[in-house]
Formats: sequence, C-alpha cells, structure tokens
Amino acid sequence: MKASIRPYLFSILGVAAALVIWQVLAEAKVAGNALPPATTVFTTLATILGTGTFWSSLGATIGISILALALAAVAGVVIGLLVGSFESVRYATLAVLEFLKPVPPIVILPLAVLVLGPTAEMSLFLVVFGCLLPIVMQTVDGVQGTDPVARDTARSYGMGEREILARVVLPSAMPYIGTAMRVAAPAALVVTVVAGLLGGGPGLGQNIYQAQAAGDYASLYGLVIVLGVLGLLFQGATRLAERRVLHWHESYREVVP
Amino acid sequence: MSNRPAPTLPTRNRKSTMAQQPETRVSASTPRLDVSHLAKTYGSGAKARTVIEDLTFTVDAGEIVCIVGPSGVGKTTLLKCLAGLHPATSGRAAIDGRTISGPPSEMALVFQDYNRSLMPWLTVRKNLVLPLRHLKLSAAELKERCDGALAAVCLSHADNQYPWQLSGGMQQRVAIARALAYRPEILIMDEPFASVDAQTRFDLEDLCLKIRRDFAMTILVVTHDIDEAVYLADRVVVLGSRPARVLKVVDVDLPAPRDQITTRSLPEFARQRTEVLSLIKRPA
Amino acid sequence: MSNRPAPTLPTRNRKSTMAQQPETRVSASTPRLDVSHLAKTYGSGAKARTVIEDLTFTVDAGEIVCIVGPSGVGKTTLLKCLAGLHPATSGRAAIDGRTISGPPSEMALVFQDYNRSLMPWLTVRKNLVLPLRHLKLSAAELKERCDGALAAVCLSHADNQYPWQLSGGMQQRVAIARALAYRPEILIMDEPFASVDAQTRFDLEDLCLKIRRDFAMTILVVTHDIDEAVYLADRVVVLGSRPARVLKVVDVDLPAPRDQITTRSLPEFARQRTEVLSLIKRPA
Amino acid sequence: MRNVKMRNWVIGIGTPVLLLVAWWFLSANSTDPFFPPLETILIRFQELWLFEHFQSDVLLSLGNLFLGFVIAAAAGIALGFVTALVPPVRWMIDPLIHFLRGIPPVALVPIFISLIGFGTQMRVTSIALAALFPTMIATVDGIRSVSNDLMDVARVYRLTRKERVLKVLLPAATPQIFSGLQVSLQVAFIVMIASEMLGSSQGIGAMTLLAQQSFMTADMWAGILLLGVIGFLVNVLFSLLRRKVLSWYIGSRRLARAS
Amino acid sequence: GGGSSPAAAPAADGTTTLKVGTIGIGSDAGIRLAADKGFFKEQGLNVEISVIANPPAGIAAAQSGQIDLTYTPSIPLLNALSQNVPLKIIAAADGYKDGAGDSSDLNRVDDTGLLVQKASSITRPKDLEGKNVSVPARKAQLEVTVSKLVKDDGGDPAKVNWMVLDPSSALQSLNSGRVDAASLVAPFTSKAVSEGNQLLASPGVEFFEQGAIGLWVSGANTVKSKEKALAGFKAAIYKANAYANGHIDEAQQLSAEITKTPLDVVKSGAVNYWPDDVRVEDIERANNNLADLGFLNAPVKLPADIIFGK
Ligand SMILES: Nc1ncnc2c1ncn2[C@@H]1O[C@H](COP(=O)(O)OP(=O)(O)OP(=O)(O)O)[C@@H](O)[C@H]1O
Ligand SMILES: Nc1ncnc2c1ncn2[C@@H]1O[C@H](COP(=O)(O)OP(=O)(O)OP(=O)(O)O)[C@@H](O)[C@H]1O
Ligand SMILES: [Mg+2]
Ligand SMILES: [Mg+2]
Repeated sequence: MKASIRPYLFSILGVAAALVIWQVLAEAKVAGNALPPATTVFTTLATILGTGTFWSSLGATIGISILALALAAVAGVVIGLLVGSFESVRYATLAVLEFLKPVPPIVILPLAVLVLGPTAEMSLFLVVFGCLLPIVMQTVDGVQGTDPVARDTARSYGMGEREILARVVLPSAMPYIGTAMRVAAPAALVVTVVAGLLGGGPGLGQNIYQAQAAGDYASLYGLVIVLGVLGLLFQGATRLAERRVLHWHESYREVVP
Repeated sequence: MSNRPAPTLPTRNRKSTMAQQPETRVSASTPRLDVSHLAKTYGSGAKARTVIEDLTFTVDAGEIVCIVGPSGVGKTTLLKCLAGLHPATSGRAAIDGRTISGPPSEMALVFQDYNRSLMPWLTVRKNLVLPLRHLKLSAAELKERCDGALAAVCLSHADNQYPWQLSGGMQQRVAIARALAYRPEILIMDEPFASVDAQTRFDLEDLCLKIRRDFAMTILVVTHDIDEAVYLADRVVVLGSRPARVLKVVDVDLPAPRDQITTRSLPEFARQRTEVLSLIKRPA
Repeated sequence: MSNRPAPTLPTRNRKSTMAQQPETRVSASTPRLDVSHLAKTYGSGAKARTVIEDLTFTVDAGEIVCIVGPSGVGKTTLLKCLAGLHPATSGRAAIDGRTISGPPSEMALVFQDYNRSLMPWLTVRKNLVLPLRHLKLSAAELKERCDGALAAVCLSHADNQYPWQLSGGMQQRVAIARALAYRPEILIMDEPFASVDAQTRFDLEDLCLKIRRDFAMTILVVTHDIDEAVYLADRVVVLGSRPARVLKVVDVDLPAPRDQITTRSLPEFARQRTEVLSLIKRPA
Repeated sequence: MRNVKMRNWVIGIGTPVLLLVAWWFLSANSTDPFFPPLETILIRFQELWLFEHFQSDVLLSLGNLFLGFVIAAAAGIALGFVTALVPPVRWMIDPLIHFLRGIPPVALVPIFISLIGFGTQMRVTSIALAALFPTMIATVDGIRSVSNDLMDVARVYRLTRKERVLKVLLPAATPQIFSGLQVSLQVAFIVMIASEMLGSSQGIGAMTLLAQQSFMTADMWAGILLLGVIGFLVNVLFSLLRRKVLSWYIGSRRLARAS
Repeated sequence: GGGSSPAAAPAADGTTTLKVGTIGIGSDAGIRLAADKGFFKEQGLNVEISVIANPPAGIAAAQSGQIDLTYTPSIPLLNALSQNVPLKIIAAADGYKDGAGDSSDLNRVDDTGLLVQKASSITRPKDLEGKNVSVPARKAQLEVTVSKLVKDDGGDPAKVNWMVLDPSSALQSLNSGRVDAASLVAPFTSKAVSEGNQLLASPGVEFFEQGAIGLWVSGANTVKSKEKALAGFKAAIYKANAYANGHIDEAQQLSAEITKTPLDVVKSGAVNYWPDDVRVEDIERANNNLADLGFLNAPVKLPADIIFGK
C-alpha cells in the first residue's frame, strides 16, 4: 500500500519543486521582466480565461485542428488503400511521397500565406498537408503488412477481392492507421499553432505572436500553458479513441491468456 | 482400412451437411482427391526454386490421410496447391476428376498458423460468419451452422470472446469450427496441433476422428508428429527430401474406434510408427 | 537407473569442465538439486495467485530428470525459482545443500522462447561470448569454449550469422550452445524442443543425451511431449492440476545407450509412456 | 516477371520526371505573381544559394540544426536512461515531461527569444530543447519494453550491472531510440525554420519568409525548394545511419515479415 | 477567423459587409472611430475588423479576396506592386502633416524612432556601419527609412548588421546591449526613452517628409466587385480621420486601448496624423527613394488608376 502512493508523492513533489524554482528565479529577475513569476502568470491566465476572444481563439484552434485532421484521415486512408493495393500506383507515387514525407508544412507556409492570406483556409491547408502524408504512408504499410495467411484464409473460403479489401485488409491496416492518427493529432495542433504564430492564421498561435510582439510575457506564458494542456488533451483523446477502435490489437488487449 | 466408416451412412449428426453433398455417389474408382505428377516452382529465372517436383497420391472419400515429412519439404506448399491458392507449375490436382484451378467450394483449409488465420478484430462467432457472408444464407441457417460448429468443438460458451482471449488449443478449435461451419466435404489441416500441450493435442486428435465420424468428411492432415499420424490416419503419406517426393504410402490397420491409451499401446501401433520413423529418420 | 554414467568418470570430452567442478564429491546422500515444499504465489492481496503450492522432488548428480505437466501448471515458474530469478514464497530449493537465493553460478538455463532469449543484435558467436565476458577468460580459452560448444551442437559454420537468420531448431541449438559454453554443472531447459520438426527434435534429443555423456552434467528438462520425456529421462516428474503438485515420479529403466528407433520400439518404452500418459490424461 | 520489374522502374522514375516537365511547361509563360515559371525559380535558386548565401545562411542553418540535434540526442538518451532506471526520478519528472511535450515546440520559440535573445545561441537552444523530448520519451519506452526474457537471460548468466545496461538494455532499446531520434530530427528541422522566421535575419527560413513578405515570389519558391531538399536529404542521411546501426533489427524484421 | 468568401450583394438589412485587416497599431484609432461613431453605418457598411500579423500577410489576403481591405504602409505596397500583384489604394490611413519634416520636434510628429543607449558611442546615422541594428522586419519600412538616414549621412547601409526583432524584444535587447541601436514604432519609442535611451533620429518623417504613409488597400478584383461599398468606406474613413485629428485626446485614448499601453506613454510620444487624401507624388517619392537605395531595381511604374476614385 505504502509503495503504491509513493510515485504520486514524488510526482507532486516534482511539480511543486518546478513551480517553486520558477517563482524564485523570476523573483530574482534572472531574465529581467522576460520571466514573469508563476503567480503573475497564473493570475493573468485567469483573466485571459475570462475573455471572449480567448475562447473564440481556442475554438478556432481546436476546430481547425480537428476538421483538418478529419479531412486528412479520410483522404489519407483512401489514397493509402489505393496506393497500397495497386503496384503501378505505388511505383508512380513512391518518389513523390518519399520526397514530400520529410518536408514539414512549415516549409510551404510562406507560399500558403502568400496565396491564401492569414486565414483559416491557410491553416487548414497547412494542417492537411502536414497530416496527410504520414497517414497515407502508414496506410500503405498497413495494406502491405496484411498477414498473407489472413488473406489466404479469406481467399480459400472464396471471398472476393472487394470483400477481402473491406473485411480483411482494412481492419488489419487499422493499427497502422491508428499509429498515424496518434502521431497526426498532436501534429495537427502544432501546425495550427505554427500557422497562427508565423502565418497569422486565426487561433491561439496568433494570440501568442501578439503577446510576444507586445512584450506581454505573462500572457505569453499563460497561453503556452494553455497549449500544453490542450496538447495533453489531444494526446489523451486520440489514445482513448485508438483504444476503443483497436481494443483487439496486441497493444491494447486487456486479457492476455 | 477396416475402420473407415461408409461415408454415406446417414448419422444423427450430419444434419444439413447432406444438402451440400452430391447425392449421386462418385464411383469407387474415382478418388475424391487426386494428385498426379504435381510440381511447384516458386519464382522464375535465376531465382526459381523447385519445391515439389513430381508428387502423386490419392485420397478416397471419407478417408483420413496424414502427410508427414521434414520441415521445409513443401507440405504447406502442397496444401496451398490443393486449395487452389497457388497454381501448380505442372501436373495436376483434381477433386472428383475436376482439375483444381481456384479455391474449390467443397474444400476448407485449416492453416498452420491458427493465430494468424483468425481475424483478431472479430469475435469467435464473427470469425465463423465471415466466410459465410457471400453464401447469402438466412439468419437462422447462419446461426444454426455456427452453433453446430461451435458445439462440435465444445466452444459454445466462447462465441462472444475474441480469439486472442483464448488459449492456443481453443484458437485452433475455433479455426476448425470455422471450417466446419463452412460445411466442406473435404477438410485440409496444416499441422493443426503443433504447439498445444499434450492433453489438448489428444483432445483435438479425438475431435478430428469425431468430425470424420459425424460429418463423413474426407480429411487430409499434415503433421510433424509420427505418433499422431499413425493414430489418426487410414493411410500415411511419407514425404522425403527436396524437392518433395513420396517415399511411401503406409496403410494403417488399427481397429476403430481408436482410443488414446489403448490404441497407442497396441503392438501394431508400435510397428506402424517404427516403419514411418525409419522412413523419416535420415541416416545418422 | 542403470544407464546413468558415474559423474566423476573422467571422459575424454570433459576437458576443463573439471576445473569448475568441486573436486570434493558431494556425499551420495545429498542430492544435487533439492526442491522441498516449494511454494510460489504471484502478486499479493486480492490479486494473489498461487501457482505452486507444495512441490518436493530431488535431482541427483549426473541425472537427467524430465518434468511433464499440462500447460500453465507452473513448470516455467518452477524453473525460474530454481534459477534464482523469482524468490520462492515458502519452502526452499537448494543446490548441494545451499539454498538458492540468486542465480547460482553453477547453473545455466535454456529458456522456453529461444527466439526471445537470444540477443538479436549479436552474431551467434557473440551471443555465446556475452555471458563469458565477466569471467575474464583469456582470448584463447574464450575461443576454445565457443568453438567447442558450437561444435557440440553442429553449428560451427553458423558462428557469424545472426540468430534470426537461422531456423527455429538452429536457434534452439544456439541457446543450448550458449549454456554449454558457460560450462554449467547443472543445465535446466524449458521445453527446449517445442516447435521444431520431428527430425530436428530427434537430433536435439540425442544431443541432450550426448551432452550428459560428454560433459557429465546434471540436466533438468521440462517438456510437453511424453515420448520425449520417457526417451530422455532417468526419472520423470509428473505434475498435475493447479496449484502444481507432483502426481508421481516415474523411474525410467531403459538401457543405455538409447537410440531413437530401437529404444522407442521397446515394449518397456511403451509401458512407461502409457504409465505417464494415463497419469496425465484427465478423465474424459 | 522481368517485364513487370521493368515497367515498375519506368513508372517509378517516369512519373516524377513527367511531373517536373509538366511544371516546367505549364508555368513557362506564367504571369501569375505567385506562380512564377520554374525556370525563373531555378535561376534564383542558383543565384541565391549557390553560392552567394551559402556560407552566411545555408551553412549557418545547417550548423544550428546539426548542433541542436546532436545535443538533443545525447541529452535525450542519457536522461531517458536515468529516468527509466531510477524510479524516483521517473515519478518526479514524468508529469512535467508529459506536460512539456504537450506544448507545440514552436510555441516555445517566443519564450526562448524573450529569455535568451535572438542569436545562434537561442536557435540552438530552442532546437535542442524542443527535440529533446521525443528521444527521451522513446528511450524510456524502449528500455521499459525490453523483454523480461532478455533480462532474465542476463541475470541467469550473471551479467554485471554495467553489462546489463550497455550490452543488453542499450542495444535492445535502439530500435525505439531511433524512432524517437527520427521524430526529434523532424522537430529540430521545424524549430530551426521557425526560430529563423521568428527572430532572425539570417538563415534559410528568414530569407524565405523575407522573400514572401517582400513579394519576391521566385526567391520564396527557391527557399521552399531548398528547405524541401534539405529536409529530404537530412532524412536520407539519418536513414543511412539507422540502417547501419540497426542492420540486425531491419534484417530480422524483414525476415519475420517475409515468412 | 474571417474565412468565407466575401458577399458582394448587400445583406437583407441593406448593409454590405467589408472585411478589413489591421495590424493593431495606434493609428488604428481612425478606423475604430469610424466604426464607433457609426460613420460606416451611415454608408450602409458593416465593417468587420480583424488583426493580421503584418502588412505583407494583409496584402496577400487582400489580393486573394480573403479580406476586402488591408492596412499597409506604402513600402510593402510598392514591393508587392513591383511583383505585379494587382492592388489599388482606397484611402489614407495615417501619415504626416504637410510640412511635418520641417517641424522642430520630429519626435512629436514621427511615431517611428531610431534609439540608442544614453551613453552610446553612436552619435549620427553614419556610425551605424558595422553595428547591430534591430528592425521589426527586413526590407520593410524601418530598414528602408533607416538606410536612407545612413546613406544621406554618407554611410553605407549595406554595412549595417540588421537584426529582425519584434519591438518588445528589441527594446529589451537595446537595454541589455545586445543590439547597438533599435528602430522602433510607437508606443515603444516613448517607452524606450522613458527607460533611459535616447532618440537618435526620426527616420519616418525624414524619409517620407509628408503625406499618407499608411494606406487602406484592396485587391483589384475586390475593387471591381465592390466599387460602391469601397467608395462608402473611403468617405467614412476620411470623415473619421478628420474627426480624429480634431479630437486627439479621444483618439489617443483609443490608441492606448488598442496597443494596451498606458495613456501617458501614448501621450508622451508622437501625435498621430490622419491625412484626408492620398497623393500620387507622395507615393512616387517613396518609390524613387526605394530605387535609389537599391531596394527596388527601378522605380515601380505605377498604373494610372492606382488610387481609387482618381
Ligand atoms: N512464397 C514462397 N516463395 C518462395 N519460396 C517459398 C515460398 N513459400 C515457401 N517457400 C519455400 O518452399 C519450401 C517449402 O516450404 P513449405 O512451407 O511448403 O514447407 P513445410 O513442409 O510446410 O515446412 P514446415 O513443416 O516448416 O511447415 C521452403 O524451403 C520455403 O522456403
Ligand atoms: N509474472 C507472473 N505474474 C502472475 N502470474 C503469472 C506470472 N507468470 C506466470 N503466471 C501464471 O502462472 C501460471 C503458470 O505459468 P507458467 O508459465 O509457469 O506455466 P507453464 O507450466 O510453464 O506453461 P507452459 O507449458 O504453457 O509453458 C499461469 O497461469 C500464468 O498465467
Ligand atoms: Mg508448413
Ligand atoms: Mg512454460
């Protein structure tokens, strides 16, 4: 019993120590007024939370992230199934996909801002661009990774190609797609913030930029804390969703004989 | 072959299996399954690899035939050819005289890797239903078939569980139940009882004999275990060295019904297994 | 137990194994390995699960003892207690009278999952060398031990390959070679020959007999396969139902040297395996 | 068989070439201010990056990226080991780490600018700190998922503690560590660009953003092209390293999949 | 965020919606007054103001039709025009009174400033050669105007070490000596002075001398589709500009609100001026200066109809 509460004690201790160190460093003015004390940040945060603009920014950030994620997921899975199922399509797209995969959306941010302006569409475009390829690649891997024994089983029972695609290939690619989504969901949030911060798109990123430009450091820290919490929520939500959909997969099985 | 039951004898358990089985009996001279001069080469050109060169044997209706042979000899390859999953390179395999060119509807295959052939995202029952979907059966018929198959393998209680929640032996029985629900006339099993413990193995072997008895199926089993082969089979096909060829077909004359303890302690049993063993054991 | 060689008889092959073995012989009355009233419970509180309740048996020096029992009975758990990996909950296991409290230096363990017990990032030879590093042997001695162990399992040619490039049977032999190179006095193997084909299995069984002969080791083998247990063992410990308990210790009186074909066709062999079988086969 | 292989090669090489040719000709007479002719872009690419700004901007960016990434990798692995092997440390910093990694790394850049300033120092720090977490978390996961069987082997054969850490845990965790490093590299690359876009007048990111803000679209395209190529090449280099270090893992995976 | 495509047709209540981007500076008081005082409503307009990160982003949004109007100083506009981005000037947003350049206290008219530490060795623009000088953005207004100062003083602007810093970081860096000089805009200019730095020069007014600097700009397509609404916008803005010039206290109060700075800091800085006209010659002067300094290869050839309604 005693052993099981010890981790929590240590965790609380860790968080408390971090806050105290922060407060002390800030009071000592080690970084001038660029490091506001924790107390100031939290009171500022409380005021920010009371403003309508904050909530509409938050809404924009979440809305853009989720909408773009959904778009990327649907498009990515369809493209991935296509690319994974047909060899010629795979070869045709291989070079382009491999080139684009390691290119983060921030690279084309200037272009997006130039063409679409500092708008929600620009943010959406960037997020979709950033999330699409990983989902496509993982789906392709999943299709390719379908167990040949499972495929053969289906074939030996006389199931048709389309039935196999829908009932065997897609489900067995789900863990891969799940992995992609788990990576993509926080990434969607990151890109939405980047689009706001660097491209002026709507949302919390823009607020951070404005706080920084105005030298409003307490708000800056407060907003970053909000983003941290939001990031955690995103991660938790995707993990939960994945667990529900993939409850049958090895990594989620609850009863292991 | 005194222990082979007449395949058409209507037993209490056969139920609607009969409907699928042709009423007109194949003449005694046509074997149910006929493999003649079968050859299989993987790849082509420089990478070509001949696994099976010239294989000939037959399986009669209602028989249990076991195939034994060293690992990698090409047993699984042979079964895949029979199941129509790979085309034969030359020679032919035929069911009732019809050459096999795609998965034959009267055949079901139980794969070597049961844990890879069951869909982990489906419950046991849904795994059974999956291959039946395109048969467009009524809901009642679907349920009846699944219930019957699950009962046959004593897994009625597990129908809502996922395969991975079951032990290896139970999973293997699910794979067998799936085949049973499909109501094949010919059941082919690839090392079905590997890596389950001795007790379960005995149970599954007896299940296999029971299925033959109840459903009048023709059964072809690949195994590593010579005792198992002798215990189960009416005939044992012993395969040897690469490329695969038939070393001998051993007729097993053990009385029915067979029993794990009494049958295995018969002197005749020991003789038969020694014969197979000495065929397989390569010179030291 | 006529076939057990006297453990101190200096054979040509024993080489430096002797150096590690204490010259002062343990008195005949002290067993090499002594398990008495051993109990093991996993977890505690509500989740506690008693796997072994009260287990007693002994292994004498130079003996091969096989343990058989249904899956999940706690065989692996027992071995882990013997190897000092898990502390026993009560009772004790002792080597030469010393209670085991951590991994004993005179013991080597061949694990059930060979493919999970070899380091995939090391070649075969480096896998053998890894446990020898802290012994601070000379390079020559190191090489001699590895070469000897690899030769004993007929894998001299594979020393630069990675485990995953080898077949299951070869991987298992690597795991055995690693144990041999460690020069233990007591070798414990957990289902070492599961999931390899019959031919390889025979070879590995004979290898096991050869090791005992050449290195005068005391060997404890867990297996599912009753034939195997009877073929290998001087005594068979039959475990039953949960929590694990000893159903019977069967003395095997088969002449040495044993041979796959002749030994297995002896009527005495059939009698012994039937005895074990009927102990294990639960009432239908 | 041969034909299929040939056809795949032709398709594989032909499609990207076709796309480039299409871009070239479709944009040839473009007067759209945002989509200049590919020719113009390539000319600007050559003029800008080879070699006028090569040292002052390209090398500077790459140097920051490399330095930041190496610091992140070394610190991430070391911290990961300490965290995984010393439970009290893990309990103490686990919540903080999880919170910090929830923050989009780019959002930290403004904070670093306000704390450290805007020089190379800030950029390297931003890159290193942001890229630290993926590696560290992957290392912890990697060590914690080392199979019990391997650790049992190590104990049965009585390996020393040092041997267990260096000869068993480290190699067994490398596949996961490398996936962490891969993510870290991506993050490092993103933060490199972001830190240049936010607080600097030097570096490829700064020049690209500047080109965009002064409507020099060809220059902007040239910058995007260069960043894309760098992103690609850095990834290729990393893959080569991974292939070398993890040859055993890749080989065993391939075999496992083939069977 | 303001995303959906602009509705050309008036809404049910007869008002037309215009989306306007601003960068959130003190002179936004003009457009805020137009909205607050109902000048837009008088013209049948419903103006939605959103804040954009910087003028180039606004220009991009305006040209693509994402917003109808944007605030931009003349320099980014000229940059865009030089790249054939189709834009039109609708109205003046801020600027200098005629003759402002001759004023005795440039600090009071110019909201931009070049600041150095009190004890700095830099005493004239030429001294900036080889020094770290902060600007909010490269090739934008402050770099251009400070460059002109350096050049006019006989120095070489190419030898200046430009650093991009947002105003608050720039001020902080100036205080800590990480930069030698900072180019700032209001209210940071007055903030810098109050923190003990000195104003070396007022680059804006010295560059532009007089006339409109900040402009309300639309994309050419918007001008076609919403001509009437834009005319209304122009009228309302000029009415508001005149009002702001006449009620400077009220305007400054708004400026302090918009920029979130204390009123006294705003009051201690430059007094904004909201012009009532855009003159081509003022734009051309900036155009030629840019070319002289090498920021443009050649002066942009301004279309004849560059200014809406002229
Ligand atoms: N798709 C394939 N392409 C190329 N070679 C193959 C393929 N499938 C199997 N082989 C090879 O054919 C040989 C026979 O394989 P097969 O699986 O049929 O043997 P098996 O007798 O079933 O062995 P086991 O008893 O281990 O299951 C092996 O050497 C194998 O490497
Ligand atoms: N670490 C553990 N914690 C809790 N329970 C365990 C643990 N290890 C094993 N068990 C349980 O103890 C029982 C015995 O397991 P063990 O692996 O010893 O059986 P076994 O006889 O070796 O089985 P098999 O023949 O399948 O290898 C099983 O029911 C298992 O679920
Ligand atoms: Mg096989
Ligand atoms: Mg076990």
